[in-house]
Amino acid sequence: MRIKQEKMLIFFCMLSFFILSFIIIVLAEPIFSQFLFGLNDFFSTCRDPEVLSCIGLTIGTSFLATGIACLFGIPLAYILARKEFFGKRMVESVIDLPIMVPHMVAGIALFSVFNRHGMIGAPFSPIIRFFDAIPGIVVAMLFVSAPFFINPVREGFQSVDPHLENVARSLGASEWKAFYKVTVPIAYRYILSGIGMSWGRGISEFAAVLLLAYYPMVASTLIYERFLMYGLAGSRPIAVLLMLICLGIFLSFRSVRR
Amino acid sequence: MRIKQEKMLIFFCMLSFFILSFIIIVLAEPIFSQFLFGLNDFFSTCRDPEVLSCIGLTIGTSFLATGIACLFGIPLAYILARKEFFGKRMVESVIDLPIMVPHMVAGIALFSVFNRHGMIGAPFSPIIRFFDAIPGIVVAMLFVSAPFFINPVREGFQSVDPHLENVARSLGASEWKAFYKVTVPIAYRYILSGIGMSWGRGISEFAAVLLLAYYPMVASTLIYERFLMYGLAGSRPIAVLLMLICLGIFLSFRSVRR
Amino acid sequence: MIEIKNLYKDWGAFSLKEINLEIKRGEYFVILGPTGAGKTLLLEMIAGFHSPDKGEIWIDGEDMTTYPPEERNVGFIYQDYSLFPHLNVIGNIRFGPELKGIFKEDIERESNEIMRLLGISHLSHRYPNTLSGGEQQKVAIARAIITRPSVLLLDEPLSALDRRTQDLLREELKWVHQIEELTSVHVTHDQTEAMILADRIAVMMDGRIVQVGAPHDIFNKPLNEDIASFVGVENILEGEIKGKRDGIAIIDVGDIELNAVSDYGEGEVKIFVRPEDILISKKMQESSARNSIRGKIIEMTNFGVVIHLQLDNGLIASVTKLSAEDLKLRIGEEVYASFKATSMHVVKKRRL
Amino acid sequence: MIEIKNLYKDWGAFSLKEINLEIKRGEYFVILGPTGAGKTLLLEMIAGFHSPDKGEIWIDGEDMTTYPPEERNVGFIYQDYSLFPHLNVIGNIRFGPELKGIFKEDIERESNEIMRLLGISHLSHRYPNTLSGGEQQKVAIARAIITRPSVLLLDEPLSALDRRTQDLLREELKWVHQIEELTSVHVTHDQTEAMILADRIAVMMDGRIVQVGAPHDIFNKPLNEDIASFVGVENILEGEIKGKRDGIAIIDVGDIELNAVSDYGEGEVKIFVRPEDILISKKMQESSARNSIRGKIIEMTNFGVVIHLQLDNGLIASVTKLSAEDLKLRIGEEVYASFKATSMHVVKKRRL
Repeated sequence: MRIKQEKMLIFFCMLSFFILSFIIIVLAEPIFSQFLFGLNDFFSTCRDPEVLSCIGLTIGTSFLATGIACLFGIPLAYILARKEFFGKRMVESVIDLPIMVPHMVAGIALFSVFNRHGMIGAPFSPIIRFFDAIPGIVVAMLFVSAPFFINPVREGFQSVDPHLENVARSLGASEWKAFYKVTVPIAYRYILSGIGMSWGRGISEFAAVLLLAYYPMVASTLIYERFLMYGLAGSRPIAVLLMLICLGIFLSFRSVRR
Repeated sequence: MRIKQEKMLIFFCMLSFFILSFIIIVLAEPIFSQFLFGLNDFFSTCRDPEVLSCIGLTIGTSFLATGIACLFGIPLAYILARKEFFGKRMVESVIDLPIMVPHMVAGIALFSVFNRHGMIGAPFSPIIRFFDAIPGIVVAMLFVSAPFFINPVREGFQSVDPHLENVARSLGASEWKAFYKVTVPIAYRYILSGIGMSWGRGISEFAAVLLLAYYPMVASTLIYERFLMYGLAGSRPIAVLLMLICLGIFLSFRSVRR
Repeated sequence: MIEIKNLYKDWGAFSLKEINLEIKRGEYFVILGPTGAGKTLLLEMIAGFHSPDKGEIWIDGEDMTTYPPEERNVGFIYQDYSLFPHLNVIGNIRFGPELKGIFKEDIERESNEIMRLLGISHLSHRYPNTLSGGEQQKVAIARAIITRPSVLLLDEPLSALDRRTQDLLREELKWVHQIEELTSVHVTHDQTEAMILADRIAVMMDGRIVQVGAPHDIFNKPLNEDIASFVGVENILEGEIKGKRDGIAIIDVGDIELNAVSDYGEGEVKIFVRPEDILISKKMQESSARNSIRGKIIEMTNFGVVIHLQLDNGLIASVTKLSAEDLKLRIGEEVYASFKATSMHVVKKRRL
Repeated sequence: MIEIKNLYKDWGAFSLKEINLEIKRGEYFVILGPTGAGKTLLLEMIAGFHSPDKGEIWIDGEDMTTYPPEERNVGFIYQDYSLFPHLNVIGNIRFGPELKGIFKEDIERESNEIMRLLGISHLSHRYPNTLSGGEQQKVAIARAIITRPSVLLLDEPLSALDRRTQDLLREELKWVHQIEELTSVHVTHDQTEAMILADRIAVMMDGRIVQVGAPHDIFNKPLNEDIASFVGVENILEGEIKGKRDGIAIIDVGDIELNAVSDYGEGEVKIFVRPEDILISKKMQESSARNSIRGKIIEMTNFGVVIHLQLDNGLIASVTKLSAEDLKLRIGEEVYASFKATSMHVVKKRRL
């Protein structure tokens, strides 16, 4: 006993189907091809110490970048969620900029600032080297992934009713205690989600790392080098392995989000 | 007559200041350096026909990719905003995947599918060439930018109360008319925002374009080539030019968003 | 005229079960029920926003069960006004006629006429977000009636307004209903609203229609205890019919005997008495048509216009401030609570 | 005890102007006012959630104007309950005492005692999102009073509840107030709630305290027309005092003379009469202490318990259904509206 006419929805479903298939095919085809026609290559890649150390480095540096984003981003997200101030919209725009700036441009900018003669690279050169070194990788990842952490965390803090903090204060909590005993535990799903997004974005980065710190090689750089040297056959196994790791991280963080 | 103790907020402001400065310095330093020490290089870059044609190609292909995302993404966004169905969460995850998959991995995947012997590249080879051609650039941009279009548009459709569509129907509108006379006009800010995000993300892409379609060169590839050939001095002017263009697009689209 | 035949719908938290209703042409019909009873779902199904699982909906003699909303010719007014935020008041009102391809001059004349009628002409170029709740609701009414719907469906149209505006708009609704000769179906959880507006009321609970009738019957003769307590019958006594005398039943309630009008023979019954039907006096007022029970006042709650008295025999009565002052009522005082045999409603006690 | 001295605050849409209040220890003090009057802002400033622009707040003899909320020892109850969603009922209730580093055994004993008192012991391990509105509000009360605050602040604590739960919780609030000997400040826009609960009421409008007094004074002797119409005085007559006879003022209202108690000499005045203070009868009831005005019924609106009568002379009276039936009132009928000289409140007319 359906009401007649749902033509629009059927048409919409068809159009939706195309774009979903496109995404699925692009991501699934390499996995299936690899498993069907190059399973041995894949397994030997999984045992290749260079591959494993590159992936380990990628995951580690990205995690470090996310840690730094936590330390500085949680306060910023909280201020944006709670306070109104002059220039707030500008601050919000600044946070979103790393998403909108082309990756290669971000790479040039980071290189320009952090190379041995750069504005930050030069004064720090006696203590810390960014160019072609792990700090360079971390800095590049931090730059591109910071907005992916700050935005969901801010949304999370916004979802916590300020009344709850007020009540906690009236019950005797200092502002610190109200923050870590009420606000943070209630918003923790958003914080986890921000960690996942930021971590994934850090692993994802290629252009900025390519320019600022080609060595030590992260997974993306390694895949590119193998692609240039051995073509698809040499690079796809690593790409598939990295994709599966990212999917794992993505799905496990997604599952905690509402 | 302030209430005592706002130490936490002051401390939070200090931490926030660090991460904001980091982003601002990285983006502002190349612009200032260029304008202070290389203004002539910058102006000659602005007149270099190769640079201009690459930037034109980037903007055009990204716009085309955004157009395709509109055509297929608006229906998908609408269905996700209005309907509950089995597997909805999975569809949502699929849409977010291109954000989470490392850019280089996406590049390998796109190359694997769209190269002359690939699953889609091979059957289409008599009609359309993707590898090292404009369609390849568009496909790469579409893949990475689709989620940036679909997510805000979906949020926009969700913000339109279904009651409004119901009322429009009861006043005599078919489902099509209710959609384009009520839903779309009310959600248009979100759609514009999605177009801006998706366009920006397309211009931004480097890794996938690098693998699938190094030629004809887009802006990012050109910057990379100039960086390899002439170093920072040869690449930064183009990077600064592209950054300013992206900032323009970003800010003008941001200004329409609530 | 609307006929709903044996309608079923399972819709997650809500479900409709075996709905049968007949709403007459020109009637102001109110569906009254607590939140979550499925009232809005039923209204939306009449409008065609959802398909039934089973059953039929006929409007003006035509089976419209499978018709899409745009072919049903119904007007719908939501509690949240649901004005199109991107159109001004005129744009909202003309939305319907413009879709139907009516001549521009006719649309203009009719919309001006309707805005004048509802007193919103001065708002014509304002946008919805600049209007007050009452103004928005008037625009929603104008937008709905300009298409000359055969049925006007109203989903809690007053509940988002403050009391003063409620009073004004309730009058407006009744008046529009009369001059436009509309068949109106109005859904609400507010008893007062239902009592004032309705020609007939259907009480809905848990997805079922549990009683249909004139307002007086619903409020004074509820079919069971659930309905009784929902419509504000605060005195529910248990008793047993002992016999009849001159057509008046003698009911044994604890240690006292009450006289009541009842169709039942002997057996256990429940008796419903509304607090405002109880008269409080200092002297006994016994007669065959009136029962009088002694009690001591144990609580007085001042609600402004009326004062609620809680007696130690379990009865609750409401009296005006004036009579409370005249009788010098105080807590602890002995009074007589009397009520007519006709203002008692007797129902058979259900076996559990 | 709370003293608020000359408090000012500009806060965007709201602002407080020259607030002076003195709330006595153990008092149940209600701040009554329409939405947007700034009531909540005032309450939040007493709690220390906002700083004043000017003025002082003293609690129990100490100037707390610059103290942070956690050092003021106030309990705060919001309309939306504001339970911590990540803690169960016990966790919510023990939140305060645990912060203060009280012995675990003492906390356990006290929280069990309070849950028993409020009848929520069986809910102790449930999470807030599984509780009904009334249950959540009880937990919020328990959480606030376990810390033994010197002042309990309540921000519209009943307005998000249905009527039945409102009645129950209102009793609960009054009772907790009494047994805990709390000083309570309760903010509401509901006159009935204010009348039932308050020891004293402050009426707040547009960021100012416009009248402070006992409930009876507020509702029967409003200082001006705005307050009168807000507290439900529906009859506002204009007249002129002609002279006095035995201490009773003779007021000329249109063509008739009324007797009223008034302190004013001659001059133009406004007279406020509540609709429930008007007695409707068929015969004239004149005396020096009572005024009687003839009028024709032009409208009768049935509100269930009471019926509102609109007379052609402009008066509005509310009568019970019972007396309307006894008097056989019908639209078009001539009746006498009479009211005592003492139930009229006379104020000087303000010059515009």
